[in-house]
Amino acid sequence: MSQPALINRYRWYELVGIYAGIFVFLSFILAPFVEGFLVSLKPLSLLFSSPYRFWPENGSFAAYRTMWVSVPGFARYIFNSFFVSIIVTAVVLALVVPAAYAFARFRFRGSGPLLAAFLAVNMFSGAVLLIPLFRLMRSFGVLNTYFAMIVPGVAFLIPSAIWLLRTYMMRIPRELDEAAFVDGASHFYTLRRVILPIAMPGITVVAITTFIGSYAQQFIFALTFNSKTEYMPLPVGLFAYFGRQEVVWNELMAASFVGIAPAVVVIFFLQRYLVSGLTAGAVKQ
Amino acid sequence: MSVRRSTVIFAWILLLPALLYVSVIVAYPLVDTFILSFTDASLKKTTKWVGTVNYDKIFNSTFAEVIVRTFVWTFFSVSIKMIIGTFGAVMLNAAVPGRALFRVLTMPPWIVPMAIGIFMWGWMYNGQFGMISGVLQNMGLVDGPIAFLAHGSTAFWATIITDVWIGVPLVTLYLLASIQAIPQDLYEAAWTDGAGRFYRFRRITLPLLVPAMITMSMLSLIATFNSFDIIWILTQGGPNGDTTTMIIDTYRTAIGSKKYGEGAARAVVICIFLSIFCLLYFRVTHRLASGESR
Amino acid sequence: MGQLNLKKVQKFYGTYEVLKGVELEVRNGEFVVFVGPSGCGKSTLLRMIAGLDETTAGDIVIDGKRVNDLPPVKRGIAMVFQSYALYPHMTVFENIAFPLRVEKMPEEKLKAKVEHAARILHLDQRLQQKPGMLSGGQRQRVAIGRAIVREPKIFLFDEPLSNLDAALRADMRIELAKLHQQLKATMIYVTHDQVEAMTMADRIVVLNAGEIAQTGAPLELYHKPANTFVAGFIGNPKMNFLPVTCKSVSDAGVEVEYKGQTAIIPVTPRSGMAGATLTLGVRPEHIQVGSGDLTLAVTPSVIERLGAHTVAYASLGGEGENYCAMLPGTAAIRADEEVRTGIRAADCHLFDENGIAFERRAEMTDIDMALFDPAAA
Amino acid sequence: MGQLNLKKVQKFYGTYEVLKGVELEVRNGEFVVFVGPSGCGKSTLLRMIAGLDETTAGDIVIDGKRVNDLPPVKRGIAMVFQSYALYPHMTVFENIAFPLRVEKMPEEKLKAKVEHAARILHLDQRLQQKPGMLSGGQRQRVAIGRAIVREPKIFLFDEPLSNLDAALRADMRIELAKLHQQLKATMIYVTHDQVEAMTMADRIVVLNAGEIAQTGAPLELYHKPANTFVAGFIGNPKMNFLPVTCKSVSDAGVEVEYKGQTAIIPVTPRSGMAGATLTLGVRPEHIQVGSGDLTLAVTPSVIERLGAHTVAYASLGGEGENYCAMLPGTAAIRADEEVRTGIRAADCHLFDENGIAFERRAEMTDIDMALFDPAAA
Amino acid sequence: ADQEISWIYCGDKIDPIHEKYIKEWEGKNAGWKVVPEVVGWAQCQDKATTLAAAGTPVGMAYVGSRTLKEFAENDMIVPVPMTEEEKKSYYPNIVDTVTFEDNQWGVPIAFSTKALYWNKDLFKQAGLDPETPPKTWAEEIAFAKQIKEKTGIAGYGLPAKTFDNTMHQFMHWVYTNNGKVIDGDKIVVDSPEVLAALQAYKDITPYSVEGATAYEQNEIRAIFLDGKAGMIQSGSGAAALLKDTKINWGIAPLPLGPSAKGEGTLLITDSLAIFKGTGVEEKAIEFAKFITSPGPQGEYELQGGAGLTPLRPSPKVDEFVKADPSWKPLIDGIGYGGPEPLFTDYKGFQNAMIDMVQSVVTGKAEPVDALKKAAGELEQYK
Ligand SMILES: Nc1ncnc2c1ncn2[C@@H]1O[C@H](COP(=O)(O)OP(=O)(O)OP(=O)(O)O)[C@@H](O)[C@H]1O
Ligand SMILES: Nc1ncnc2c1ncn2[C@@H]1O[C@H](COP(=O)(O)OP(=O)(O)OP(=O)(O)O)[C@@H](O)[C@H]1O
Ligand SMILES: [Mg+2]
Ligand SMILES: [Mg+2]
Repeated sequence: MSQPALINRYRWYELVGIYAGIFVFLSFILAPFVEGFLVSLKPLSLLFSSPYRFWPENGSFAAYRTMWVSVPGFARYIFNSFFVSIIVTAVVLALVVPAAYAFARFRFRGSGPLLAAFLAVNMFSGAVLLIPLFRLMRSFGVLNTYFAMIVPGVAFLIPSAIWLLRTYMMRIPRELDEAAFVDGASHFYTLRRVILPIAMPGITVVAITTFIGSYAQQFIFALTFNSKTEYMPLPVGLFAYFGRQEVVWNELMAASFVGIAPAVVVIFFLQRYLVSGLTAGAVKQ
Repeated sequence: MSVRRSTVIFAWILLLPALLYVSVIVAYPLVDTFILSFTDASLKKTTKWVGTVNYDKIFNSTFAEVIVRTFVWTFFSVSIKMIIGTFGAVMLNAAVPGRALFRVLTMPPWIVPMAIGIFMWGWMYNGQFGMISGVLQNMGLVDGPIAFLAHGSTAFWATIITDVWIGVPLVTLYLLASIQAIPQDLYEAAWTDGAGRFYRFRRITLPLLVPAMITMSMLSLIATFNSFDIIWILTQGGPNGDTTTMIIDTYRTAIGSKKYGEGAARAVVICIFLSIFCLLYFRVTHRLASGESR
Repeated sequence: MGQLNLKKVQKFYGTYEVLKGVELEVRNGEFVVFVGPSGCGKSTLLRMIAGLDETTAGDIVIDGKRVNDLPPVKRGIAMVFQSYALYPHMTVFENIAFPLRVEKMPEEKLKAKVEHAARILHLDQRLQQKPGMLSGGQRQRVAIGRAIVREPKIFLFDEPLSNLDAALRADMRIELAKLHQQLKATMIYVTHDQVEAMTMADRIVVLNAGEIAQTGAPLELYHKPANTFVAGFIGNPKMNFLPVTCKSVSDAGVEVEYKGQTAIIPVTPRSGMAGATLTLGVRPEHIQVGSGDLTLAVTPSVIERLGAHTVAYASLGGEGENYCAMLPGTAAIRADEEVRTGIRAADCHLFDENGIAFERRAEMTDIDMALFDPAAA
Repeated sequence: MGQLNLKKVQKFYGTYEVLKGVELEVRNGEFVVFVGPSGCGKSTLLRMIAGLDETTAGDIVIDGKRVNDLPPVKRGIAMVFQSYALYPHMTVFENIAFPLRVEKMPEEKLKAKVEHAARILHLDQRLQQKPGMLSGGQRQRVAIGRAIVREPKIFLFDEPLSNLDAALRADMRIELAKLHQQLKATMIYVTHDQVEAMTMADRIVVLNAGEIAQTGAPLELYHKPANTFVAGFIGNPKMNFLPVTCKSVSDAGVEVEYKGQTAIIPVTPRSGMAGATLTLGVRPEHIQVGSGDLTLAVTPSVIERLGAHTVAYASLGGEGENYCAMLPGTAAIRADEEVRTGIRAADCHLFDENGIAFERRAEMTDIDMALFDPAAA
Repeated sequence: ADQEISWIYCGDKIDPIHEKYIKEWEGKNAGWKVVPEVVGWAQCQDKATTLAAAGTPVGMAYVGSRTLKEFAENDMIVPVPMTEEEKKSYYPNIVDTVTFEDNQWGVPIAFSTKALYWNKDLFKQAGLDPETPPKTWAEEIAFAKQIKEKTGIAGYGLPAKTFDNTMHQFMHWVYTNNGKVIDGDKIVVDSPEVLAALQAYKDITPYSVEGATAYEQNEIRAIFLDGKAGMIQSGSGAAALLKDTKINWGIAPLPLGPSAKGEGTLLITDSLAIFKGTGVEEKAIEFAKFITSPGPQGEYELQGGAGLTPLRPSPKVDEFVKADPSWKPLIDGIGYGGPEPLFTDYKGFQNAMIDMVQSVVTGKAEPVDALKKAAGELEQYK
């Protein structure tokens, strides 16, 4: 690596300032996780003890072991989350890629309002629509299947995915489409052979955000539309650690950390893509 | 003509799957909700058309308070998100060793199931056993425990901060990406003219970030306005209703008290408010974006 | 065949008329260049011919068939974009093969065609590379390769060389000219580079604000511009314009007066001109040091010495008119030192009040008339 | 004062040596242009002078003070970027005022300065507009305005005109030249445009692969290039190079043989050259139709008629060597018809096996030596 | 195929005892299957309601008895009449918790009562007799004050979070002062008895754990377990947990208010509700009665630690209490206990009560005004 350019060379006090700033920022971001992690290390009986001690006495990783015992289905919940999220992501991409392309490239009557209408979907929260949705799911006959989570999950992830991908696709030079058009390629051929491969970084970003949205945040639909324990996703599964009398906090926290670990690993490897893909500049030839 | 028409047809073909999907899964329930808002739907088997009664009920005295509170809550949450997000984006943009790791460390609040994140904050806010109160006590800054969720004012801010925490990663990442899209030569030019780091930030980064901030704050506005889980899990709208926002109130009415008709009317009101907001926002965005292309 | 007819072609963007009824006939095999100032509608016209933009009114006819409603591929045209529009994710081979893949040409035949095109364009060694690894000139050639394999009747080029640096541009210019000779296809080429227009065109079409200002062979435009617009646009540095008064008209030409001096400009005269204010045009390269039919003493403010020639810029009187002379080699003149410059009447152009040129006569014999014949050029 | 000294300046990117010990002295008030092929290190050198890139080794000295470790503003330089780097969100006024705002100049004084600069650059009417609404040339002037107000000792320009179209470029060139006369500041200017370099520079620095190939006044480089690289690089079209054999060496010059013809080239001879293979260089504009000291019969394959002159391209023998002649006006030659061309020995350049030029003698009297004095140009 | 009775079962997993008896019942009723769906406590009731509201009711669900009226009035559940004999088998007042318009609408399956726990160490530290728990509110408040002032540690743990339990806790106070919220169809909350309870809340707040409105009962219990509160009112679960701590504790009946006629407590039951329209109502009732019959129920509720109070008196219970005297106050209170008030919109009722309590606890309103306001609001929920 070459040295940073002069303009990016920091004086010692600037470095201190930056690291201090990052420290403050990350403290805010991570403090709850530290708290959660400490909770996961404490034996249940010592969880509620004052005065506050940062480092737990008798801390142990026991909860990480016992969590598998007290909620035997937990591995299954992680799998379900992965499975549902992957399908949701695939379906969202299949629907959103063409739609985003249409919004990015073609001007036709009603395209503006339609885009706004897509965005408006997010203005109603899923909770409010629960009952009509339930009736709908029932009439489709998908209650108590994976589809009970997939079908509504997809719908509420479509708007932001369209928005993101459209922004990305608008940066692909229009001449690429035109060149293909001149060469006699059909619209569909152009989309498949030209646009899709070039938009791949943008599609990746959308895939990641959709996946996370689905992995971590799908709770209410799973809870209401699915009654089968074996299909429950992670967020619902975590509530299995809530007893009538006691929340098994240490195991709950341990399970949360275990549950998000796969997604964190995915993010870790894709983070570079995420940052650059969000506003990646014009396609370089 | 034919070329043009085939293009338009193709555009519609591309849109159709997503459009159909969303209309069936979302638009249908939406319309259902809208119709419901004019009925007295509840657990009762029969529903009656009641005209605008549900809407009349909304605008009683306490709901006005809820509306104001919702706006204040949303305003502070979105603004703080933007401020912290901008701060984080700027810090993470600095070319210092370890920044790749720092960027990854920004993301957990986004990845963790929301309820879990909120539980962790619940722990933090706990007066007896929580980190904040504990650390403050250990440092001798306060005498006794402080239960942050117990008092109207602190609970109000506590819920805001949790909402900020959940929203900040995406804002930070988006703004970070936008900062990186600002041409380097602008900074070099400013530096050549003697502008220091902070001056460059204030006069170049910040103004050029405005369009991205507007986009992000609008998306964040919609999410925040509808932010439900955080308040519900932390305070259920209490104490004394000091954290009851429109969505909490709607949920209480619709799901809690099973007054589906009234709840639907409230949902429609929320949507109308948001639409007005977004329209205004689009206006502002448009004005700010014009005349600034390079 | 690649014969193109534009009949009263019009284009509106909303209420803004970009093209105002363009009439043009392009022969098969001809190399036509569109030039004109930025925003005059060159690209728009080209894109309409290609079928990328819709034609508001008028007909576009290719080989006798109205093609207004046909998609580009059915018109038998191929287009090379200013940005090249190469597909960044495909190899050179795949980029060139793209139109053939669209036609679902059998693999073997496709391969032969692509390789043939690559040979013509000296891209044989690059076929497996991606466009990102190529230099500007190579990319340019890939874009042309993609156009060639289709064997279109008409090639359209929109400022294909404007992204290249000067040296490459010169090379590519020559290569394109050779290609034209080789393929013998009709080519329509948009540029705002004078040299490109002059060197490559069989015929230049000068567009001005959506209208054709003049059509003709390069040297015809150079020697016989139809109006002040074309006169000023073709040639670099720009033609000098002097305001003169018409003294009299005779068979020899038009006698004009400029600051007391008179000269007879050998142009076909028109009656009723006496006393009118006309515009005298003279190209910088036709001004000599010393005296001529008209002699102007000027004080150059800036002298540019380019080695091969020297360009002097001066201001004529208080009118703010600029005067520019291009002298061969390293002329012995200096800035801020007065110099006498002479203009031969035979080199002059004369324009009426509306900027319409008088037909030049005298110098016709100077020029090898055969050169006007594009086929011989 | 704006005196600049580069002492053995080196730059590495990783292990790749971009600049290989550049030595240069720039006088106060001088207008120095860096030229060279793409990637030779021009921008890098400029950015090092500015302080934007770090200097790996060697010293950058401004007015006697080593500035390697100073930030740009303390070096007393101002830079105009190729992309202009205007702040899109600020008005023209604020863009120009930016450096003064940084210094916290009192509002009144600032306003006066900005308005003064705007007047010089004819931007008075545009002060309240944003850069997005300006044309290329206007943007360029805003960028210069921002540099002017600082009253730097040294101006640095990195290809400032390369984004403009030809006509604008010509205008801006002249404006910049005037500005230099007005401000009398040191200016260092990077370009790859020949014309810009020749017309604006007091002195041209030709860079080749990180090394200075030659430094000198424009016409000095044109007439007396130090090596084949500079000879080929300066001048457009490029100089023709012919392989010749040295027959003998005399006081009159070096006698060379090319395809049976011999000619004595008036250069300062060196001993021990007889029998060596040398390179004869002749510029296209120095080739005439007819015969000369050397006469070559060639068949041009391409003829470019530019109006003011005609360029003919031919190939010499099987070696693939290209031969190019630039003839004045509308020369009566045709493609594929043989023509005899003559070269005067006095116009020729001669280079040894290593490409180093023999000092030319004969034509020195031709050129007004005063022209070499940059102050007079 | 087998006919199914779906059962929304609250919790993290099915209790093994229930599992066992489901098997047993299925064995006896060939062709029938009980299909429990485990749903976390926080969501299980809403889920049953949502399903019913959407038109696909479950066969049977575990619900708080307070919701039965709402369900019944909306014709969502079927009555589950009890024979006199069945009624008699329960402790007194328990049947009232599921009775409305002279019919039973659910089968009680879980029951809880509360008693007062006190921390003897803290009492000692504060100079109080560690063996003497308060018997009246006045004492309770005085003790709390003394503890707070002498030790700096909260004398009482008052939970007042926005949570159903806040209403429950307050109802304990109402019932230990002979108060009532609703009498038949009449809102009688605006009474001196209830006002006294509210005033007592106001009086004890300064000596309670800081930030009462941040805690619900489990959190307050955790604070007590940590030795940071002198007294709390809690169910049987606390006793089980206290055994694992070093705290010296005692359990006593809830202190009484000035108008008390005897010991009192709020009787909270959860019931199995049988939803209408499933076609298996008959069989579901049969199963519900079976699973809550003395045998299975006795086994289920006496596991200890689950926080349940026995529903029926039995020799086994007596034995149990003998073995662990800490159960006595929990069972003794039943006699004067009262049911959760039944409201058509019990959530509305609950929210009004919570609001009332919170506004007093946070000092936003005087008890009189808060009570008036609540009384007015309650009218619309009955
Ligand atoms: N989509 C459009 N909507 C409205 N006006 C347009 C559109 N496209 C082009 N124009 C206008 O039409 C005119 C002609 O544009 P065109 O691109 O053809 O110019 P040009 O001659 O190619 O110029 P240049 O040399 O700069 O490429 C311009 O004034 C332009 O502003
Ligand atoms: N940051 C960098 N890291 C590595 N190599 C670099 C870097 N910047 C420039 N170079 C290399 O240094 C050499 C000189 O680059 P420079 O930009 O100075 O060329 P230039 O003469 O300005 O060319 P041009 O005329 O194309 O602008 C090039 O070969 C380039 O690839
Ligand atoms: Mg164009
Ligand atoms: Mg450069």
